[in-house]
Amino acid sequence: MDSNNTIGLHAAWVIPLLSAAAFLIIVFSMRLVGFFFSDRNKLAMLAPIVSITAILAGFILFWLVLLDVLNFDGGSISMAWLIVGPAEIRWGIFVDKISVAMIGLVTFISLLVQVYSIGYMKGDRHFEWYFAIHALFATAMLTLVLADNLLFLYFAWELVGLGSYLLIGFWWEKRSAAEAAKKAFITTRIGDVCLLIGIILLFRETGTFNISEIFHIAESGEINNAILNSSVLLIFIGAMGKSAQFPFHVWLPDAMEGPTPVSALIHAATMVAAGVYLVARMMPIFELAPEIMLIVMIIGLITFIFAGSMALVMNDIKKILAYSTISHLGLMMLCLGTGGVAAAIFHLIVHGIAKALLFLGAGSLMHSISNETNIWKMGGLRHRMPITAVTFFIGAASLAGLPPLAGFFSKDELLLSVLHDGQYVVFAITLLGVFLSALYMARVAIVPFFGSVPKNLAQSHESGSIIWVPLVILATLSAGVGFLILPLGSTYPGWAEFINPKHHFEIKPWLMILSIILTLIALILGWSIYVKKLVSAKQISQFIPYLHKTILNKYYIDDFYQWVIDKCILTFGRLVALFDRVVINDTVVDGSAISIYLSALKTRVFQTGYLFTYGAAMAIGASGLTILWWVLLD
Amino acid sequence: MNTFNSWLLFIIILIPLIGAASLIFIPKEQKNWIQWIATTLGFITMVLSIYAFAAYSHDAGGFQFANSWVWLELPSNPLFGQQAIELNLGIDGISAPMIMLTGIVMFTGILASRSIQESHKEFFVLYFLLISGVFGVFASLDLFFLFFFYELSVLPMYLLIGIWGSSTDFKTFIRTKEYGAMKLMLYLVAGSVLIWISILAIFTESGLGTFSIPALAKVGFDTTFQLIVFPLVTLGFGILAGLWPFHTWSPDGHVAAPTAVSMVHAGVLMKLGAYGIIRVGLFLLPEGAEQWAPVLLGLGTVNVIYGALSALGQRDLKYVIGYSSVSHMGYVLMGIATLNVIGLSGAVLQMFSHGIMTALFFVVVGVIYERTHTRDIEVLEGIAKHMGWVAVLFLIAGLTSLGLPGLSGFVAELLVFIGLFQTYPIAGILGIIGAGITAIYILRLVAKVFFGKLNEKVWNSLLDNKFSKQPDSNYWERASSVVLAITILIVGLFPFPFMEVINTGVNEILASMAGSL
Amino acid sequence: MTSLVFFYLASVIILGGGLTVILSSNIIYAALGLMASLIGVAGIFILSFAPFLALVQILIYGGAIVIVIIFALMLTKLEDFRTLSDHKHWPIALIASLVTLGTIIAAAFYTPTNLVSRRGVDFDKIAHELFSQWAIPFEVASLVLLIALMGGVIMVRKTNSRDDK
Amino acid sequence: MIELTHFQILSGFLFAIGLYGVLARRNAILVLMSIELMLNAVNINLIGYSIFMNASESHRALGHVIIIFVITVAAAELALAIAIILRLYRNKSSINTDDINIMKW
Repeated sequence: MDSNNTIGLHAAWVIPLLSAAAFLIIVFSMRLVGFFFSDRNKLAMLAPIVSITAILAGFILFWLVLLDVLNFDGGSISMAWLIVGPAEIRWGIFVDKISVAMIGLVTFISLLVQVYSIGYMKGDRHFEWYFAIHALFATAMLTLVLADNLLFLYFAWELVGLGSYLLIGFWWEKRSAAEAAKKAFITTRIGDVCLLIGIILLFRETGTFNISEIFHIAESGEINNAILNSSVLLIFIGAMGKSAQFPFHVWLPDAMEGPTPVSALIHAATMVAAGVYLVARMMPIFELAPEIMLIVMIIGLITFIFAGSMALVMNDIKKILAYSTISHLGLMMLCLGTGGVAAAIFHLIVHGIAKALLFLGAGSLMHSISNETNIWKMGGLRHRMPITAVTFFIGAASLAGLPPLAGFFSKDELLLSVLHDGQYVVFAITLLGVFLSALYMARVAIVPFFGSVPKNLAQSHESGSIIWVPLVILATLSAGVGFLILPLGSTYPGWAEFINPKHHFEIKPWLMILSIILTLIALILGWSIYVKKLVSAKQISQFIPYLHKTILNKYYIDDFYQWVIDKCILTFGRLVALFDRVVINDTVVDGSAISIYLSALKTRVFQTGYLFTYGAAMAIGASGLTILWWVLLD
Repeated sequence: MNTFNSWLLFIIILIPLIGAASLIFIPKEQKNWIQWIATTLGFITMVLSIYAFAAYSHDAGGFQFANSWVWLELPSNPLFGQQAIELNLGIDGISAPMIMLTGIVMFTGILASRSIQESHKEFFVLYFLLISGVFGVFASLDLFFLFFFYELSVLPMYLLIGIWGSSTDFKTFIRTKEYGAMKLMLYLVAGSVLIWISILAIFTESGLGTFSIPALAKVGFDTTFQLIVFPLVTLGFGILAGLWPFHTWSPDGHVAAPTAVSMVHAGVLMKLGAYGIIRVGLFLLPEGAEQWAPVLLGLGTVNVIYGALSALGQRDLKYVIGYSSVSHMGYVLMGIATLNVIGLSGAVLQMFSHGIMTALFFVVVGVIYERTHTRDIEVLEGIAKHMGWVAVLFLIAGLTSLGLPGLSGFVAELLVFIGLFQTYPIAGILGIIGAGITAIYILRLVAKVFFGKLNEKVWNSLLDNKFSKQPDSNYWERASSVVLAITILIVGLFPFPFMEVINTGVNEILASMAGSL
Repeated sequence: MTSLVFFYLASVIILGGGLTVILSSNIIYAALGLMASLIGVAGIFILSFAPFLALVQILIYGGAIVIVIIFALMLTKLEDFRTLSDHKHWPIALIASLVTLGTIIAAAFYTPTNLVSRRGVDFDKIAHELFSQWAIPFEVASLVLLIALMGGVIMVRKTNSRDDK
Repeated sequence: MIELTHFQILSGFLFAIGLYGVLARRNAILVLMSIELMLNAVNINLIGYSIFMNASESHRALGHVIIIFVITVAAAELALAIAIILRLYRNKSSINTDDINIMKW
């Protein structure tokens, strides 16, 4: 370890370790508790206490790291993990502003989600296990954002995948949950395979996994352009997998099969943030590959519009939120494609807070109405659950981009970044997407809370304090965090400059006004459709029935993948297995054995068993050999 | 301590033999005695083998714990002079982890075979013979004894599978235990014929009149000779390592074999093949290796992809694992074919990692099979509800298999990939894709068999009455699988001490190769 | 010259006996033919200055062996033998034996010519050789006889049905 | 003058006769007799070499010694063979060699 490290840097590597320790403690105590105490439930609270303590300590340490970064600009420390011949693989952390921001987000959201989960998951059969995976998940994500080399990052990246697998499949006794977990792991795994190839390609060219060293070498132009491009593309595909970009988005809506707080965590802070973070972190080499940047932008744009359209027609509240997440992730990617790291990270944070809020709110909603998720079967719940309703509105409005909530600022920043890039077509389409996102946010916020209460929901009531307190905290932040974009005092020159000193805080009044107008139109439209029923939603959907049906069926992409997996890959696998058994095994292997057996059947008739045959053969053979011997001798 | 060290390997080989000999004299009826003796001796051997690894000094390098005993004086002749066949023992950085692997797998195998119903005594006698042979191969520095122990380890397999195995009817085809045993036997004997031919060829060609590997390594054989003999060696040992297309004995053998034998078979025996390729092929015939490496690499790549795809199409749990072994041994072959430090180290670590992982797989599948008498993926569903330990441990093995970081498989495969990318990037990409396919079949299997809703009616009809009280694995099986799981975790998280040792061995082999080229 | 006459005489007896063995349909004649042939061989031994061998030949072959064979004939059903014709593939047997005969005669003419005129071996010499250099084989031969004797007895003794399968 | 060739040709003829008997006769006892003829053919050959070869006496004595062994072994063989035939006769009521083909296939 280097010696000139500040205290913040040392605090940073403790953060993931705390969660890791929590994971181990819970896992081992789970068995011990069962072993020593017949009544496990009495000690069930041990698990959340351990894991929340760890993450809370992490959150406190975050402030230490933040102060440090504000003053000293971060740094890195590492230790050797594996030395093989010329390759030295190190475990190390690297603290800069992006990673600090991410640590803050991850620890904070995890903390709130875990607290919330105490109430939400009470009485579950695997209560302790749930918190253990949470701790593991937090460890992985924190490691990921701190990693200073690509391999270590990949290490954490895969553990994030594992965490999501375990959490999505937490209720594994449900077939759909098991399938969703599998789908999430396999889909992201496809990205991971590409990511690993990209990382190793870069290693082959540079001889190091260290991110900043790779940047140095890449910037000096020592990497072959084609290889640089392909490895950057491969890394981006990895990011697409984790961040659910088109066409890898299919796993995210299915991930709803996990407990709702898990969705909040995955959508807001951990899993999907990883891809955006990776691209932001690797931005220096992305910038060396402008073609790939274009691809990033296009993929982001497609995802943004495409997921937005699906969010607009879904009926399941969690699915709407899921597609909205995909859509916003697309927006972040789009922004990253234009080089706007600061804006993308800022939106990641704002969106994370708001989305956590929305999911926890949705969870609170579902908790009190016996896990109903169809928004059309809800209604008028704002009176029954006022806190949930208000906080939900704040979150939705923030994502819709209503000033002065945080989403307004971040969206503004994103649009600015896109505009700077000079792609006006892209900018126009982005505006369309912004409009869409405001519209579906209006829909998801209005339908459950307005209108008349269905009969079966008459008994619904506000959730307990352990559930609504996190909601309130998140709502407050969601409203307030946007002001971080502005320069605050001397140490903090505004977000853009904080992340990248070359950038400066700027504002374009016409753009602000444009986005406000768009948002307002969308909200009014939503209000008139879903509350005033001026226009029937059904009529609109009948307008182009095929389009509606297509969108409702998720553009048939899920079906297509299912078909590819079931029909193509599995069939191919079965064919190979059949080939192995029939051709290689039965024909070649057993065939050669059988052909020997069959030829033995033919030749065995020479063994008559009669003395005569053997004797004659012997006599003639002996004479023949003697003659042969003479012939050879002469 | 020095005398102890110089006798250590001999003792490690001897203890199983003593075990086999002493079990013969214990009456059949004393099941407890037999089990306890087997467990104790197994434990002692495991401890000694771990000690052999831990005490191997990577600073000193070379062959350690070396000792030799003259076995047969060859008659003096003008060609070779006065020479002798010696029992020449010693381990280097490559065989040390293999010795430890054998120790661990063997001991866990004994723990897992407590449930064997019939002919306890004979089972353990043969098992110990097999183990002694395996230790002997890894510890021999003498081609003659390498072959001798190789045969010793191969032959008991036939009886172990043929007697204690299980036959299965797969509707469209039937695999009897006799078939599996016979096929395995014929394949391995075919392999050993090739090996024996090449050993004799090396012996004669060297003109030294000795079988000692270190002495032969200094010879520097003629290039043409190397080109001819290397494929023989590789094919002979490759059959044992599951080299495509000579792999079919392995899945069928697994399906037929009882748990402990499957563990040793996939965990250790297949490693004998890869080890032989390194020890005889690379060490003695470097030029041949250099020339034939692309072919070996190609076959290894086929192994990886083909094995993974075949595993995807299987319905039987043991077949899935059998083909996954084929696939994973492909990584070993690929790593060997890179002929560079990283790839070769990765291959050796993969041998270790796969040995432990697949042993874990077989313990767990053995438990499932014993409880439910089926291994059909289509029939089993949601069994995690009653088999928590089994599910968790299977998941650990599965995640190791698909290369999850933090588990041993990742480190090994990563090194193989890095090594591959230095020489053959395309093969590297295919290898990584193979790891992706592995994820698909493992996760499908886990989701199907362990997760989902358990149909209690089906479950009750499947479950053997003996286990209705405790369907989950019993303490012995748990102990066995937990030992393996912990080994996986240790190697995955702290590979440094392992790599130090492996690296010494690999560096020496590569240095000797570079020296002779 | 007289010796040659005697040789031809012995040859005629030997071959005539032999032909009787293989051609006669009456098995008793065959046995007598065998006996004649064996005694003829004893004559050959005498012509070769080996009276000891001739004695042994008459005692063992002419006496014991032929008698044993005749005993065997009497212990089995004699009627069978008369009806038992030759093998239907006898031409092949003829060809095989003619080929062998040809080979042997050809070999006879290939014999190295380093020969001397006929002379016997001293009887003392044989005894000395037999009991010095060939003592161990001699003892082994006695063992062989013993084992053959025991084997013969075991094989023909009356057995109970258990191992009579 | 008797020469080695005489012995060899006599031996050859006797051997051929014996061989024909072994092959052509179906009666097991006749087969046995034919074998005795073949053995005697060998003995004739041996004694011929013993008396005509240009070698030391101890070498030539070898021929005699071997004849003694041959006679011994012939006796032993005969004893066993007769036992086998009797046994066969008792089990199969036949001494026809064509009935004895259990070694087939």
